Amino acid sequence: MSKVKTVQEAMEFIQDGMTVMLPGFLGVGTPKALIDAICERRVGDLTVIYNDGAFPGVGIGKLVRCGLVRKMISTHTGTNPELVKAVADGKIEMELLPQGTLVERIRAAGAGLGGILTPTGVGTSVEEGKTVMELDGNTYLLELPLRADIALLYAFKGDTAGNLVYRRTARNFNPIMATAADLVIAEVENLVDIGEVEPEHVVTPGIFVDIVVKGV
Amino acid sequence: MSKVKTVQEAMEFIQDGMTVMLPGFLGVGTPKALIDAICERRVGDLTVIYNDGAFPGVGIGKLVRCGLVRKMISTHTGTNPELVKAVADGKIEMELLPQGTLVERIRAAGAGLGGILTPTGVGTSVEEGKTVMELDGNTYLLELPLRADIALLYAFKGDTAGNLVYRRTARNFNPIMATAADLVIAEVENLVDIGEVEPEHVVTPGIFVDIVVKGV
Amino acid sequence: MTLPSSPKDLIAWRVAKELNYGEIVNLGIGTPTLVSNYISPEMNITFQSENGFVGMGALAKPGEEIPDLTNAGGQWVTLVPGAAFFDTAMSFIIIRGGHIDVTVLGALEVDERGYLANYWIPGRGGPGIGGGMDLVVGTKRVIVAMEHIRRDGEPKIVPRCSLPITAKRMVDLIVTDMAVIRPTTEGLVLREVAPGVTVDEVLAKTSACLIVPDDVGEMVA
Amino acid sequence: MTLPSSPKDLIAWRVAKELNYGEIVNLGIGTPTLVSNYISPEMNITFQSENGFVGMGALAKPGEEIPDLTNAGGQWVTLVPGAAFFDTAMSFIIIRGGHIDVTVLGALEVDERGYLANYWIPGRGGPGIGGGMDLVVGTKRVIVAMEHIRRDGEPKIVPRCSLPITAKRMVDLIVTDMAVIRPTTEGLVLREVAPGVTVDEVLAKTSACLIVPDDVGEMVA
Repeated sequence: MSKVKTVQEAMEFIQDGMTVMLPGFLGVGTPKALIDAICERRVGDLTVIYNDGAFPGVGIGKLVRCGLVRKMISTHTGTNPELVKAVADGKIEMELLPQGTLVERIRAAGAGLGGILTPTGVGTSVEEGKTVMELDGNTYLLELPLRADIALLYAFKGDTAGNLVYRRTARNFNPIMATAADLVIAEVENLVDIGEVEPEHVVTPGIFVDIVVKGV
Repeated sequence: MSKVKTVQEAMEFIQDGMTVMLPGFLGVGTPKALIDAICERRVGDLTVIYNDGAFPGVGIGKLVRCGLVRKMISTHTGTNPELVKAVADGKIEMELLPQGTLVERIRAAGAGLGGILTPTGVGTSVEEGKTVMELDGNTYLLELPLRADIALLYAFKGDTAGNLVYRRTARNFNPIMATAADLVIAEVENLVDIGEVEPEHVVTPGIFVDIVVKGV
Repeated sequence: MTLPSSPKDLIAWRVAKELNYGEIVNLGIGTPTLVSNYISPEMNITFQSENGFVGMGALAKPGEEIPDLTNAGGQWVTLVPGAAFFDTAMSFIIIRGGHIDVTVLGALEVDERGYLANYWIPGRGGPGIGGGMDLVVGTKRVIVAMEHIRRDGEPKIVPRCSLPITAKRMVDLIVTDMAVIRPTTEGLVLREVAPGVTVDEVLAKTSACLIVPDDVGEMVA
Repeated sequence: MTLPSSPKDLIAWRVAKELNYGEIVNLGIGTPTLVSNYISPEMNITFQSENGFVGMGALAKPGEEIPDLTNAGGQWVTLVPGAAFFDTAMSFIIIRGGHIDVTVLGALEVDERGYLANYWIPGRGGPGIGGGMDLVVGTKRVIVAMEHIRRDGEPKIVPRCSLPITAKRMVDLIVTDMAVIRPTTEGLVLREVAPGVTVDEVLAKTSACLIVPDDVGEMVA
């Protein structure tokens, strides 16, 4: 069974107010056609989980510029002055996390774990409101799972069953976010028939992917 | 710099009483030459972390038959009657864990995490002696990191810098165990020059590997 | 079609009817493995194997074994198109993280709470836990596939497990060579009997209390 | 050799001397990135980039950019033989798990405890944490590479950080354009001064208490 749909069809699953996971690192590894479609349809009030602020008008920066983001869960905003300003003006709520904590929280959700203990953030502003645990003389923060309603992935190649491979540093958050959303839509640059991705090279097995769209 | 050594040279790092991680699933994905060398040198009193009992005389079963194992941390022994008997006779101490817990404990050690919360084992014999935590109405066990002195990997192909790729189901515990031992020795079936493993296909980056030996 | 005559095949056949189009399924060692014999390719079922892949096909023919390609029971198997390999960490993200629709596994005992025991016989050592606890905890639907009674004739469906339980989770369905039983919060409900088996015979071979509704059916093709 | 004359290059050059053969190194954005200019290939240093690879080479020449191959600062880079890509989870297994030997990163402030602050200026928003907290917590040796004073002339090496700290970890070394300072449990120890800089000048530009031993050296090639 093919999971391929048009971007238009895929858009019907994205609604106002949803929590959306977007992979990427300064815009690399972020789906383009899907973000464009969200901007066109003006799906708003979104909570977006994304590593950084990318750049003004690029990747997540496009959603910010379109005014569709209500809250961001992120690790870094400094590269996008528009986002920094929106946060300072109180237009976007920001939850700032260490990058390793962000990825482990997402992974915990995808892996069915109740949380993880990390030494990162102990004794810093990240500690606020979190459970601190001492184990064997070391101090850790209990970090809880982070799920989304929907994850929008970007893959260099994918087959019709959703088996995905990524290219170079565009892999980043894609494989982990694929595990932790109720619905997973993958935008693939190169769409191939099932079986045309070598089983040994698949990074995200198709069982995680609900919908495949061809990138533009 | 090449990390390649002979099996004989690698053996000098393995000593009586060490905790040894051995990947494999019923013998698939377990290094052969290294285990043979341990048996020949009769390095004993080992604590072995291995998924299962494999089969009599095969993989970890060879170490069991040679009487070199003092304790096993494992998930399943039933396929190896010699191991079952040794445990029943009190000759080998056994710590039995769920498979998903075993791999996450190893990963936590490799990832610098203080532990993970898993729902697996709650209300069962696995719970004994562990911290039970309630979060949002769900119950979890706190499982602690599991490290080893040494990990002995098996890879289908590896370069002289220790970049490894695995074959089919022989991957199993290899990539995770590579992260969680003080010394990592990889036995590779096919040894190639540095750069001959496609960077996109590397599963275990060479930075985790201290010594590479050619399998026989 | 005529129903399979061997007890194990009957169980496997009946379990197969529970699977829906496109589902991701993990089959335990033994009788559960036989379920795949009763699944047509049109069902588009994907089989996951906890030793590290999805897209498991039939057993490999003797002489056609593919190196390093075995299932969780150590048997040589084949792949279907769309298969993917991964490590144990990813395998248990899939298993514990709720990404498997149905787990079919054997049991030593199931009780009135719907709890199963399948990993340890005290005093007899093995076989061990393996992936079983994670599968029972993490899978959306858990089906127990087992013969109705032990080899010594004693019941396996009991008021309360005497062996250590695998998880505090009510399984979704119990399929045996005598009956189909659905655990509920009210207790175990008898849903179907095997061809030629009466309700009274099931009750006689079951030490657990069974709720017997008016509409108990018979396994039919 | 003559020492680099620009402050940033001097810092990068001096940090480079701290790296040992075969080490795994993460270089932060800005001045730390320049460190790789002073590392010879014979040193066999492996550079990790937290956006997902090891084996980072030089910046890509204009017109020779490789698609989807950027460093953690978003610059186009190249690979060296033996490189490997991975996802963010693996990247932070490497970082937090102690698999990196040396992290070189900038700071807004460092204090007498050896704590650094580098992620947040209250009231000014960004830049944010990124991988910094994990790197400081997880790396074996942390080297702060920064200019000795702020653009407004105020000291960056202070009694106690006024900005939020990045981690409760004493960094291993502070390298500035004026000095090399080693945090210890007794306090900050001045180890070297830059060529043409006196100890008194360093003390004047440092609000933290510095321990000045008899054998303060000068940065030399």
